[in-house]
Amino acid sequence: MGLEQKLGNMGIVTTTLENVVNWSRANAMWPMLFGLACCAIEMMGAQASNYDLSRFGMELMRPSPRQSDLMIVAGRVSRKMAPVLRRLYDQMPAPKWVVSMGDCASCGGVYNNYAIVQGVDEIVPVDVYVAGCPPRPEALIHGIMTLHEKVKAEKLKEWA
Amino acid sequence: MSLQQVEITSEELRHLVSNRAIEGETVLLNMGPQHPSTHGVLRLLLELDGEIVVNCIPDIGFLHTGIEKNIEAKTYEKAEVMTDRLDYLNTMGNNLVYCLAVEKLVDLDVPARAQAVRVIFTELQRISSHLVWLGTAALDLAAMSVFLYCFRERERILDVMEMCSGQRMMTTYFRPGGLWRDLPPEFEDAVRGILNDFPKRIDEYEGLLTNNPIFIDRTKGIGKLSVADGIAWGVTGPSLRGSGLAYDLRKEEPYSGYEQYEFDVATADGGDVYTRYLVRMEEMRQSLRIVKQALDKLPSGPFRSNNRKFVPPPRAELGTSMEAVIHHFKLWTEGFPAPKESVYVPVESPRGELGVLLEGDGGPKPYRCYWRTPSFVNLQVLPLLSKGVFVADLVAIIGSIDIVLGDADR
Amino acid sequence: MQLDSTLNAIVSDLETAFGAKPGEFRGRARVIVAPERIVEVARTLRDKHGFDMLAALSAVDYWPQREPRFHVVYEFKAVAKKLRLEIRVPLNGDEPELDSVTSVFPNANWHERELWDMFGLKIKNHPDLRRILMPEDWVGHPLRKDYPLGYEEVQFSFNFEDIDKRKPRPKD
Amino acid sequence: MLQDYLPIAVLIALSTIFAVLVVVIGHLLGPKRPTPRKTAPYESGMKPIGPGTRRMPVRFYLIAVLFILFDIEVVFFLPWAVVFRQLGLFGLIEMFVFIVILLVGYVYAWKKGALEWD
Repeated sequence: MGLEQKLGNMGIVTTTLENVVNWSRANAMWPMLFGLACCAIEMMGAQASNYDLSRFGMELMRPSPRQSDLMIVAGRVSRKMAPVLRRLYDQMPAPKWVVSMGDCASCGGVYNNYAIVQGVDEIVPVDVYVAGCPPRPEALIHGIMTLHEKVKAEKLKEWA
Repeated sequence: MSLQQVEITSEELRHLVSNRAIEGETVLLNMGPQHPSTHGVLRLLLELDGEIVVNCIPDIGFLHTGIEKNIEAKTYEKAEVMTDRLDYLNTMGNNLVYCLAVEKLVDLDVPARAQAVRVIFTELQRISSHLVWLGTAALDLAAMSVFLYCFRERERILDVMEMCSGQRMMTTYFRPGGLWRDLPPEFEDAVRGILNDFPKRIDEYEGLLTNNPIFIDRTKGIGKLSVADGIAWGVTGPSLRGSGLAYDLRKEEPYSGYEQYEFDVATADGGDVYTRYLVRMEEMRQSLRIVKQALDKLPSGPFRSNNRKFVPPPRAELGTSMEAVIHHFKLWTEGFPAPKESVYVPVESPRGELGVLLEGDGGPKPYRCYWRTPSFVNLQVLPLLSKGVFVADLVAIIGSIDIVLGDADR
Repeated sequence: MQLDSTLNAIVSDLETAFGAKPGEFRGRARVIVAPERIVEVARTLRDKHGFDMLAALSAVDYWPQREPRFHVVYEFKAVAKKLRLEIRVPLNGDEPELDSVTSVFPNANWHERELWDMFGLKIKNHPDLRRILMPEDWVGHPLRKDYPLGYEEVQFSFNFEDIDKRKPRPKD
Repeated sequence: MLQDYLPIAVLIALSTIFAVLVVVIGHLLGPKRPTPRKTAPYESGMKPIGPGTRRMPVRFYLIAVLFILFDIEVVFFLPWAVVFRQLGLFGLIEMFVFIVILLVGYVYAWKKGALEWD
């Protein structure tokens, strides 16, 4: 936030503020409704009643990038989809994170050919890779929990 | 006078869009790849006059994975992994049609038990695919609770699949010549549990939606598809059966032992979104009937043919017989050669006719494997159905023709 | 699919009318038709013989073999009579031409766009011949046999560094 | 008599102050980095065709006006419903007349086809 830049590091005050801000960011992270392929069905399974992503503050899957903080790339990204994915990432507001769900998004997975981008980290900076083809809903939730740890350890300056 | 010059992004679209759009009277809008109700990455270039859809140009290819090219680079047994990800709601159906094509190409026999288990799993997969369709289609029409109910039920079917093949969705459980492994002992009562719970569940969904006035207003008389148009445009599956034609490949060209089970083909005439919904709900009940009959008459016996030229021997034999080791080694390293022949095998997937044109060239790798996928063909009807319709109804129509983009883009 | 009686009659009728050669090609009964006669064959099949659905339309590339390099495969289905017929059209050379059957079967529109996109077969008088599966500015036709698979070397520990240098990074 | 309206005044003041405070602090302190790609209009991931703010047909405006009109009518119901008991028959007739007047307007709009879309 701008306040820290002006006041600099004030020990107790800013760290507690940092914890509060990171805690609120981690626990109210709205994913973007961005299902591509088979992993999207497992993501919907994770969102639905059995595995229930809303226990982790992800009640809403916001379709528009303006209101979402987390982009879960669920599925294989083809060459034709790459610029769309990059534009959606750019249109998301500042504190944003990317979870690349599934092998196809993380490294091209089963498809090593002309049509698939070999790993989404060629297009967008990825925070957490979730392995599996498709990863079980528990694996996705585990990936999201690791993302929460990462967010809780972030410094405010990163997004300031 | 031209209100304002609308600059069309790609020049080729100019002849597709009416000149009202170019003068700026109608709005050109992308209902694009990232949209909550396009059931995947389908892009529709809509020409809107206010809320009315004047013209709708589908643009697919955002999920093109080059599966057909990749299959040509793998041996017959290994290429089956590719087939799971095509229509990711009907993975068992893709495996089935690929195995049937390979078996027809190398004319490999399949034991009766394997055929019956294949029928059971394909029908269970059909129910789970219809559940996902029902969930998302009702979600598009704002029936949130149906989505949660459907996925709760679907988990039970995924548990059965995981119990047998170890994977919830991408099972690759069928192999050319039969099954990968035999059924575990708990399979029987797990499927029995599903069989006597599901009819009540389907009544629950029908209670929620069938006589719901809002649902009826949103779906009745919208997206009319006549039988003649359906056949001319090659539409198959529930979308065509919703228009009143009882055309079901499981009855027309029975495969994998379907002729032993009696079930009736769910049809309803009217051809709009509502009848397609009724057809799919009825189809779920029929699938339950088939699974019940197949489970009652499940024959015992080998689960995979022991034709050593194509089917690797069971591991127990490797310790004892030398030929088994030779077969095992040859099959897993190089694969079995297929004759220079081509076969076309159509199968009834939850979306329509799913066909594989498989061509061998004497080598261990498929020379050409063309997938005739129903979503690719059924999607062509969208512009025809969506002339002069509200945008909200277009959402209902997309939901009713039940497209899966992995299926359409291959 | 052996030729049963009704199919025999249809095939022989095609043979007399359009010089189509029924042939055992790779173990299956099918009809080979010359490229310029395909539209009339499709029309008579639909009107005269009741093949009212074009189930599938695709192509096969026999690359080193120059003379008929491509085979365009038409799968016709008579819904009422429960009959299936496969028609193959051999095309020569690298940039072959083919007439479009969208006038007879409207659902051939996307199939033929896919033929152009994947095999580079130019389809004459097609309503709007654009790429359907690949991006608009893609070069080359992927499903041709001489088109590489686009295989990227897999990153293991021994070749991690030099691949890491070449790996494209997201530019902010 | 004015005393018992004090809590409502305090409530209104606090809520407006809080709302204004949040917006102003967010505006002042929040980092603003408008890149051209971020501020481009969002059209489900594709390059937008034409400008973001385009000419909208007049029917949208017509529907909006009709909605506001009948929404205000409902707003007048609320205070009436609170004191409905004390007003007795007079209140009922008064509100009935009010509703009939607006009903005439509604039927007129309906017959003129303002509610039909095309």
